[in-house]
Amino acid sequence: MEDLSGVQAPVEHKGRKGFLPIETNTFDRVFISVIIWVAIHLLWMRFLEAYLPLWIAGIICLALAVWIIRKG
Amino acid sequence: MDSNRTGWGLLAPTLIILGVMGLLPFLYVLYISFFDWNVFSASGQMEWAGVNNFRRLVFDSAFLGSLGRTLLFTLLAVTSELILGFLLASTLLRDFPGKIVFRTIHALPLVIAPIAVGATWRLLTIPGFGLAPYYLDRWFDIDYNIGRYAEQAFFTTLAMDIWHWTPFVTLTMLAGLTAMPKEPQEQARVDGANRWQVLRFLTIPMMMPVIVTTVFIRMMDALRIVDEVFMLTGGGPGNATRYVGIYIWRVVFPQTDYGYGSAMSLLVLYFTIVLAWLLFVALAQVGNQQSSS
Amino acid sequence: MTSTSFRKNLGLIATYALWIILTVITLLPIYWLFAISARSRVELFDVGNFIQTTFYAPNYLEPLTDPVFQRYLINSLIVATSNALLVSVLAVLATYALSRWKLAGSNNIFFWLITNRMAPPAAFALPMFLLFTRVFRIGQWTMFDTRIGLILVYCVFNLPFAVWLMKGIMDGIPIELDEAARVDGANRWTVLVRVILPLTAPGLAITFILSWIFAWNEYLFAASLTSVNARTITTGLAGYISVTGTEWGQMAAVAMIATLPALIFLIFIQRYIVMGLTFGAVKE
Amino acid sequence: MSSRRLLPLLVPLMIVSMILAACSAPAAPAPTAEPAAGTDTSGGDSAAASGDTSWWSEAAAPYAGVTLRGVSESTPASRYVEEVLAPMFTEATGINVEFEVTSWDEMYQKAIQDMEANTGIYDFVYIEQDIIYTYLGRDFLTNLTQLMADNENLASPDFDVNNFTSFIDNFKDPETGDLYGVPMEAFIKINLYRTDLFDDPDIQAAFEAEYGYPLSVATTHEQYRDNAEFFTAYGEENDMDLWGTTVQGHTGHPSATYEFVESIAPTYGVYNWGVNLDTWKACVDNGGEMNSDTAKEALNFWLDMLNYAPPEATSSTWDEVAASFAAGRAAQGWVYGENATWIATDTDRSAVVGNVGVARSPLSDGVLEEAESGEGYIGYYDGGAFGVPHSSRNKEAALLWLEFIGQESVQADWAVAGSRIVMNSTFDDPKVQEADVATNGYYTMLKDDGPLYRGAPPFPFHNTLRESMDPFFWQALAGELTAEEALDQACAAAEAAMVQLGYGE
Repeated sequence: MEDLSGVQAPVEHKGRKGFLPIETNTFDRVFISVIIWVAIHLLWMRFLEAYLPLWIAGIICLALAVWIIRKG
Repeated sequence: MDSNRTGWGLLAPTLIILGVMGLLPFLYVLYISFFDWNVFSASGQMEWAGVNNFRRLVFDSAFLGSLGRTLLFTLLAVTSELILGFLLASTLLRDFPGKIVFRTIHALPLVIAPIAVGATWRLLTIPGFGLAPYYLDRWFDIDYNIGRYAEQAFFTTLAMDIWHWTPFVTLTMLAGLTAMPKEPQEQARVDGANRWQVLRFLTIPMMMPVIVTTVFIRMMDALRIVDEVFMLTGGGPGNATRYVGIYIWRVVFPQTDYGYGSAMSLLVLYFTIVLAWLLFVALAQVGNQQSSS
Repeated sequence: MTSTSFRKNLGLIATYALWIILTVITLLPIYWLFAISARSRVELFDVGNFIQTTFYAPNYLEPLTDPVFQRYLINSLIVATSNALLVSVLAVLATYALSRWKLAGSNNIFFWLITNRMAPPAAFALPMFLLFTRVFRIGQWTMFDTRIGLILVYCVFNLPFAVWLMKGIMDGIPIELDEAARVDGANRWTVLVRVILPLTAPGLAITFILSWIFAWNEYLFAASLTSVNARTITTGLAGYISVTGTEWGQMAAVAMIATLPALIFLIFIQRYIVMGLTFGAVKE
Repeated sequence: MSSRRLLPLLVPLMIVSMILAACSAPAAPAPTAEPAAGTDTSGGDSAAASGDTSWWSEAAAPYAGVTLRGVSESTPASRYVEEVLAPMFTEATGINVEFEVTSWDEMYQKAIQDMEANTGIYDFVYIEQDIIYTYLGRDFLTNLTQLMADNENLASPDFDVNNFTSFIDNFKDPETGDLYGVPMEAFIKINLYRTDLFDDPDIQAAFEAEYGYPLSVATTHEQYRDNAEFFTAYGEENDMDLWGTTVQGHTGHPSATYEFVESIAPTYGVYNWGVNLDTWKACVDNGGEMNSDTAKEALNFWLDMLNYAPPEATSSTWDEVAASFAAGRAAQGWVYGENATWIATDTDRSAVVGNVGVARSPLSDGVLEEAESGEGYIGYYDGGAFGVPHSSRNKEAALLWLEFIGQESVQADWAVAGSRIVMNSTFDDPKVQEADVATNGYYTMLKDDGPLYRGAPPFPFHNTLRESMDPFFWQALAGELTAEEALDQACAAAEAAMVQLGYGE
């Protein structure tokens, strides 16, 4: 006979509330970082790469990602 | 702990199949999006290209135009289907003789293969032996030719999508409306709220999860429409109905530009996921509000 | 008194009018498809004849008596049915797990499952092709041009949909029912089969039906991952758009034949559709 | 209790059994298609008496039971192979042939994918004449000459390269002369016209009264335009569904580009799509011709023809053009020759049986001389061959199969069924002569005028180039661009595409 404690109501979003407007868990914050990372790189290539090389965008995104994952 | 293992066990077959059939190809597409790979190229080899494919993509006005058209198409199609579906579902709430027959006929287009839907509409709209051009010309003197006029072609694809998918929305709305508890509405009517207020402040908020879900599903499918439009117009006239699905198809198959086509797919997938994620978050918010209220 | 009944009648008349118009709009393209399918090629351009009085049988007989075409039909039937069965069962198991266990990151898993349906299919045909021909092989046997291959590929877009549909329904079933059964001494399997399954039956039915329809109707993967043995009827349909005569009449006939099974299916099960499509979102 | 235990076991069991049922080999191992009872192939049986069957069974003995798999476009010629020749071959050799006949786009996609990925699914593929340069450049094909030399016992006495028309040269390596494909289909794009209309004395009189010169099949573009205008007006006056010309102008399909670059531009003296084959440039400024004044004149002429074409012209690919003409909706038009026979003879599908004439396309001054001297050409010599992919695992058996379809004795019936001729001797066959009379001389024209036509230019990147130009022709046909704008933009896009591929940098 299995343990009944495994049975429970559907899990509500279990995360924490940081500066982002929604509750997030670690995976959510990684996901958001990746989405932003892609968006910034694409826009950078379109509008800024003529003046500033792409690796700057990489650094900005990395910083952003760390911030989001730790504080978001 | 043990019971968690059972949980994972139940989930495992799904995860394995989707991992192999969904994730693996995705990773492969991601991989080749960083290469120049074209059967017709001078070297013919797969060559590392870095982010060049994506760089080419953000300056490709034809592709971005196609993406824009697809978004417009999706917006118009999903909105019209939603409104129509909601209206139709509310007329089906009460009983009237013949309701079942009407509903069944209404659901017919749902089961027709997209490629057959395209063929059906082509037969309907093709100049020469199509019904629509013939009678529009005869009765209203309208020159209807989707091979020639961009707007007509665009709206014809829209009409086709609405014809094909409104039944789906009607059915989900009907299911939602039927399952909805009736007491709050009756109470509100007793309290003197008018029809519009009941709709605005009770029905729609309560239906929100169904609406968001339906929008979610329709949006996903409308963004990747290919078969129907390909059969109907081939993407023409000019670029008018060359939605991203068709655009990518042309790049990947006739042009065999695998690297570039993969990059395009990823961008479209990116847009879809972001849109879907926003909806998903919205849905979760709605759910939380409802359960907390 | 009379005015309300008048208004009621008016409403009824309006409803009727609306639905009659809708029915005409829905049926018109299908009728025209039928009319074209009943015409020989020389009659095609005779648009003025709206009412179809003749019936050019060869359009139907030629495909129906062609052994190749019969094989397509059988393939379609097997693939669609197996896929729908597989998807329904997996979806029940998966959603039961997602809904009743506290699994780490279950929300993220759920979202990832759904994203599988979003990819534009064209670019994914090539990786699938390579997987099928090179990776999934045992000696001479490859997954290319087999029905099992198609069945598994269709899971990619049917499973997410099914999981989505069933998840809501699962969540809607009160946990107390599980617990009550468990107290009575039932084990997990029995709870699933005896308690959960009957309650999800309408949802399961609609999952099965929609998966079946999607699988029956799929074209692109069927075209690129099969060659001779496992071709389905939608690829047969595309074959009629050929040089030296888009065989419009035959194409229409094939479209009618391809639609018919799905149609019959729909009529039999249509009452479940409404019961099952709630996505469990409206909780009673 | 036991039933409770059973249920959870049953469910997975059911799935497994379903899957097993699905993946087990198809019940009937590729039912050998009966020679179709259709009208097209009724002559099949007589060809069975051909060849020395004992040679075939002897040569094929080591390969009996092998299954060859191939892919081709669903044309009448391919259907004939599938329905008649493949069963004949299986009977003679014991080698099975599984033949996938599919749409044009899909055929390319699958053959290229197979050869590029080196998967070895196909043992023979259809090589459309215009793609051969890509395949040769990428070493996609097996050298048949070499293969025959290596396996002398497989060289059929009935197969001789010299039997073929000059069309086979398209499938030889230009440098070594080695053969890479056995032609199975060849035809030219011709000008069809309605003899009943052009020979009608009343119509002739009306035409002369209006234009001041006698009505005849057009030899110049001006005359073609006058004819088109006249018959469109004539159709309108008499309330007939009749227009002056066909236009293969689908605004979302590659066929539109093909009609212009292959059938219209050459008649104005713009060859090779206007691309400079030495520098891989297309614009006038860079030494190309795609947007030259002559090319623009040609495009303007073609776009003007839309005014005299039936309304379905902008939805017409090569299929619908033939269908329109067969329905009697056009007085004249450019139609691929593979359609000539059925339009002229099949009463089930054509309303103009007995009234079909064939002619050369109208030409600008000097073009005919250039074509005769070999400098230019007047239109497209289309067709294809079967070749063996480098990845095939049954090359020897595939060679036998190609030799089988390359026998002289099977050609005549095939020619009548598919309006295609690949051997000189076929022209003299009584059946072909008969069909020649019915089509008012299509086969004679193919024989006599053939040398004036030419295959596609030797682009190793054929599809990509065409795809890059397509949108501009579609927009021009839809009236969104003028001829001048369309060609200026098309040549720029073509150059960009070629540079992207590594040509003409």
